Amino acid sequence: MNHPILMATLLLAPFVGFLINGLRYKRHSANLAGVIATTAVVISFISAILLVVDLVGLPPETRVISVKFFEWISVASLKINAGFVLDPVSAIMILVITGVGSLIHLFSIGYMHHDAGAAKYFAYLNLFLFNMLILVLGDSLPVMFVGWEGVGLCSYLLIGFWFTDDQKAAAGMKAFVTNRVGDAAFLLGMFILFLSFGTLTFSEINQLAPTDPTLAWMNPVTLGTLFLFIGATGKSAQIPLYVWLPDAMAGPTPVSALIHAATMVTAGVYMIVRLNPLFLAAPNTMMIIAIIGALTVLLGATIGMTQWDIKKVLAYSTVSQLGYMFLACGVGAFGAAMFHLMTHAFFKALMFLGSGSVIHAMHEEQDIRKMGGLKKYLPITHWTFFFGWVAIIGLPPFAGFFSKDEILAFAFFSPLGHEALWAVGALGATLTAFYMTRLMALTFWGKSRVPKDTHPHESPPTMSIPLIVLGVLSIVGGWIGIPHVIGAILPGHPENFLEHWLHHSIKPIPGLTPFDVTTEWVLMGVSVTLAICSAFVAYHMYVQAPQKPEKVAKAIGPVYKVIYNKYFVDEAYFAGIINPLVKASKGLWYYIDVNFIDKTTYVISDVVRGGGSLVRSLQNGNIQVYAMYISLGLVATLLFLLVR
Amino acid sequence: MPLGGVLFIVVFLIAFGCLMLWLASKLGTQKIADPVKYQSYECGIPVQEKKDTKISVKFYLTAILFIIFDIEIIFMYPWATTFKDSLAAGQGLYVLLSMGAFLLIFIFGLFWEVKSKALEWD
Amino acid sequence: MLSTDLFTQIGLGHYLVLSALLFCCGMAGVLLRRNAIVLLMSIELMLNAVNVSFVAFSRYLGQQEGQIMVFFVMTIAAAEAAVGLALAVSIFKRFREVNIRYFEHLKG
Amino acid sequence: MGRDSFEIIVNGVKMIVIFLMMVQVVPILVWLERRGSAFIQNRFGPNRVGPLGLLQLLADAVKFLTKEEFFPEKGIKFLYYAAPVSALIPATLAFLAIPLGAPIKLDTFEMFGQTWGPYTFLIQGYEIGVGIVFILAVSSLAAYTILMAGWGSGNKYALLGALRASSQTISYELAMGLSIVGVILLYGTFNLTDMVTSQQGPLSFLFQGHTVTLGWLPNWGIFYQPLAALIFYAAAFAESNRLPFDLAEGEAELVAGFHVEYGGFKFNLFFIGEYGHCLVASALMVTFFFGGYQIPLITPDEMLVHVQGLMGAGNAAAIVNGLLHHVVFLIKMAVFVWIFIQVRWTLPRFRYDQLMDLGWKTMLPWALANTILTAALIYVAHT
Amino acid sequence: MTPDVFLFWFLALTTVLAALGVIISANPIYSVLSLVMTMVGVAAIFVTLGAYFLAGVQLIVYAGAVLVLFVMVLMLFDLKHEIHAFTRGPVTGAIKIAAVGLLGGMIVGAIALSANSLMKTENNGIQTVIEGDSTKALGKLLFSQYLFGFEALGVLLLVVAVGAVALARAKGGTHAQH
Repeated sequence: MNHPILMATLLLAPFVGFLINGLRYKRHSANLAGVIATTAVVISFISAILLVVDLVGLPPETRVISVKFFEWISVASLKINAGFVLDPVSAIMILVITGVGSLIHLFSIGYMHHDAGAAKYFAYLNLFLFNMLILVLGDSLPVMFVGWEGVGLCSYLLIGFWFTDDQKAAAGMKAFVTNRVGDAAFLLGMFILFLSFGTLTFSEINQLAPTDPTLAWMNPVTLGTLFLFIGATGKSAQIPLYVWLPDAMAGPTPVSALIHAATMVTAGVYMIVRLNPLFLAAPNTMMIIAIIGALTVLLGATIGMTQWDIKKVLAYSTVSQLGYMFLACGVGAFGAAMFHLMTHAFFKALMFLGSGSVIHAMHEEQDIRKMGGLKKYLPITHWTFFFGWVAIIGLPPFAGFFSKDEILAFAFFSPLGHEALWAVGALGATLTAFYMTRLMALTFWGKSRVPKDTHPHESPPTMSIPLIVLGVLSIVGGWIGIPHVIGAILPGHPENFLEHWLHHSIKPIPGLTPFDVTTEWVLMGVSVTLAICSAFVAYHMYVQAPQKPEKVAKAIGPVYKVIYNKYFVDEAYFAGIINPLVKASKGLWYYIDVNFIDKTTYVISDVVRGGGSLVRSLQNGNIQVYAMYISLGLVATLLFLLVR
Repeated sequence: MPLGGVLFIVVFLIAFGCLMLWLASKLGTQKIADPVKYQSYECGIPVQEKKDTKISVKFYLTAILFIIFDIEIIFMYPWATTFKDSLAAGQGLYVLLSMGAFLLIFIFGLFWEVKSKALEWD
Repeated sequence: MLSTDLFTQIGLGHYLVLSALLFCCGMAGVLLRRNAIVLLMSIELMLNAVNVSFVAFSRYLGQQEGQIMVFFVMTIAAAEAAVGLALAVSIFKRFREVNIRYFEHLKG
Repeated sequence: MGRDSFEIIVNGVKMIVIFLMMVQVVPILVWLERRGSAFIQNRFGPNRVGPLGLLQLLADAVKFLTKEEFFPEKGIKFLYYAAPVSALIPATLAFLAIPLGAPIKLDTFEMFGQTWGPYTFLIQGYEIGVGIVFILAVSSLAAYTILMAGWGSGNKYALLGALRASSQTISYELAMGLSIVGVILLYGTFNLTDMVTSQQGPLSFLFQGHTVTLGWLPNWGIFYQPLAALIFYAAAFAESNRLPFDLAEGEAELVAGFHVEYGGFKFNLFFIGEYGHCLVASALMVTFFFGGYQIPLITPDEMLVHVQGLMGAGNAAAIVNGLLHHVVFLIKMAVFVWIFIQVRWTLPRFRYDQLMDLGWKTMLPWALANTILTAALIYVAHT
Repeated sequence: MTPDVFLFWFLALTTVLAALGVIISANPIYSVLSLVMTMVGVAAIFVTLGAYFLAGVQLIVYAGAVLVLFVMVLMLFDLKHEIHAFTRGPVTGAIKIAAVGLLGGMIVGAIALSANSLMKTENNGIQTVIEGDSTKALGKLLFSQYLFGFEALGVLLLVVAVGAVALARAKGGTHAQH
């Protein structure tokens, strides 16, 4: 097949869907819009599969399909093409995006069928996919940035989808503004890279990246990667810019699943993986990424333990899981990061959709204190959610186990890693097991606390089919990256397929020695045991002895309060950044703008107006007088020419 | 030189016309003064004294459209003379198509005028 | 010198002077007349003056481009006259008069 | 007396002769029209003055000259008198540009004690390279005569008639101009003489590299451009403001159109102008579509050989040959003039809106279609 | 004085006088008729310059079409003698006349001053003057190098046709009385 045509189909199918639904959003019914949008994405998915099949057919060394559509910007030495490139890394991404995207579109048909603005919703969703694909496939930073900004816009639009609610509109704004900070850093990083490398194309940057790492801080590579990483923290909700993600749960639940769990938030991780040779050349940045990632794991997990809103719990869990990916990036395990990105996309999308199903069943109730015992009402949702749960807490042989343990192993063994990082990761896994079990327990198990006037019911097939598919993927998704130690004892010795696949796209960590098999088994056992124990504790606390949690909370009172209030980060931001900024702006407005600039312009305009009223008498509207001026001008010109 | 011939015949014609008019006025019968005779001829009824003669805007609209279409037709003349030469030079299709584009605009204009009822006389 | 050739041989200078005189006549009309239609006619006169010099240059410099330009100028002049007169008719319908000062009302 | 002056005088005399011939044809036409219409309408027509009423013309001329000089009190003097004087100019100028006979090639001859020639004498007022354009240009000036007359009479019927007439003229000028495009495409020239010479001999044309010849048909334009001929002739009717297109005169509503206030010889001048237009239109029909002055299937040169066979070589033969072709031209023209008359007395009038519709919505599109078709056919035939 | 020179002077004189008539006559009808005379004169001057086809076009387009329109519009308006044919204002009037006079004087002066060089170009140019069928050359140029301008003019004419009809039909935009 023709690659440019396939690529164009892949990219433009969602865009066409966006146009169809977006231009006629008042006419299309929810179902029609949903079918159109889903068809568009499925077309995209099919072309993605065809493209990836072609990609597999290429020899591993040159496994790249690049397509250049037209020259976009050409200024002096800056030449940017509207070029797109498909390599093993982006292949994983487009499959995840279009595949999970199709499922979520399908789910949305059922979820949004009662909403008046469904066509608009589907239009936004399609636009999002279009931008996400541009982000993923773009062959240079500016092209990626187009998608980067585009997904930001769609995220804003979809978080504030029910904009008549002030809080939800504000949540959208928060996401947008927070992302702006990151985007500014991203742009700065881009400028620095262009200054030092003279190009913005990924392949060229990666080729030009210095091979020996530099430890200097004020080095363009370090600074550039650092700024890019700050950009990534904005989009991927890491400390310190994670605050928007929990609020983003104001949007429709499938949006949370698609944008704020599976795809957009992983953009930062993806960007770092894309530029992995460059980041490897900046160990300082890598260290910061690892530390930030580890901290975010803990932060997300702890806050997640205390939340009562089913979506908030999942949101903090997402923050925490994204922390794992950054931790992986930070220790140089880019393949592991991609692996976790993929498995996370499966199980977190599954859980979000499951929560959507629950919320749908509970008539828009999100507080888990008012749920419980939903197992018997929502069997499909429960069982699929159950597989998501086992995947995320890292029980072998489910998806999360393989990816998380690979990250932990790298954190331990990698020369860029540290035992402390492994410890934090393992602690995070323990906490994850706790809060996820808590969520399961409070929602599905135990006694029903459902208010009498709500009658939970199982969702329609359009919603349950995606759940089932994702549930299966959550089970088997991890099997493409089975670590060597486990592969060695399994019958048939399955090899680590993912590692092979990414082999040529990802630079190996310098100085990495083969893992010590015994240590690896021990580490694996420790983390799995911790997780299982923690899950049992949680099960005990929330199912068998429901009064215990309160006691524990009281016992650790102040700590609990701090965590429950999300470490007062929002408040701190308000006090430390936003309020001073607002005050300073007001001061600037009053003293500089009103009293100085405005007055100056008034003086200027008064002078001009005075002069104008003098000159106005010349311009009396009589064209013949104008013609006279023209002829006088002619006379003057001729006179000048003659006298000269 | 044709120009001289044209000028000559024009001068001759004017002279001829003037001469004839002069002859006619000399040979004509004597005038019989009668004020009614010199009034405008309006079939015998008393002359209507109206300040503004209402003339339909259509006349002048026709003239405007005439100008425009006339110029477009004039543009075809040099094309028509050179068409066979261009054919011989092997540029036939190019010249045919370039005039085709022009004619398309022409036809569209004509069609629009007919459609917009600018050419209707009531 | 021009004076010796003035009545013996016609050259480019003759046509250019003629063109200049016609142009000045047209300009005087534009500047001095009050009737909008006479104004339009004066503009046509100026355009014609320019055409004369175009053709004269085309002839004496041996280039056909001048004639092409004249062709274009004629077309545009005719288009201008058509639209100008349409405007004049509109003005006349409104004010029953085509004095140029009524065209000042078009401002603002 | 230099040769230049002689040639100038000869040419001047020639032009005046052609003009006078044209003027003299008019009374004959008037007689023909009156007799013809009488014949069509089962009447006698003028038959008292002279044999067959032929001297009626003379009587009319005398009557015109002796009518009372008249000037309407509301008229504008200059325009009122300028209009009839200028009425003759367009038709005459156009007529003089049409080749009326084969050029007479004279060898050297003795006259006034000097040797003259060799000399080519055109039976044509002046040969103009851009003949068609010239004719269209001068006939477009005819509108002023009408407008001056209408405005100068100070009569609202005259004014309305003038407006109608000029509107009608310009409307049909489009169809006429566009039908001529087909003719120009066919001949590839503006020159009328070249057109006539390219119609000589039997019908033969090039098609896809093969020469197709039909020996029994003359190579006339009518066989290539029948539609153009039809449109051209119809438009010529309208341009000369004759029935069935005489809306400008419209006796019922406009009395007599733009010349309602004219009488005597002034009216006669308009009359001559109108007939002049008929003559020009007929002459152009002949030139464009019917081989001009040529005898069908025989070229003028071949004819010259025949004539020389009868009379022996010499200037006399050349002159006879030229005049012979001139007569042929006149005969052909007479046919079309007669059609003018016949149509006038057989067809009813149009209504004004029908007239405009015919011009703009029927003839213009058809002329356009003819142009496109001609270009396409020429393209197909030559590739 | 050869016939060429005589013709030029005759035509130039007629044309300039007619042009003066355009701006001097108080009755717009006479202005138009003078303008017709000017156009005919200009066409004749084109003929003396060898531009036969342009002369014909000049007559057809200007004399035969544009000025007929002028006459018709004047008849439509029925404007007879104008009492105030010229603009008022002695100062601006004086400036205007002075401007025109200066401009004319300077152009003529400039041409007179550069007469020698003009004669030279004439001598250079006279060999390259295209004496043959200039219409065909015109057509070929028009359909090769100036094709875009030609097509653009087609569009312009279309726009003018639409615009003029719309204007003529307008009942009078924002200043409408009714």
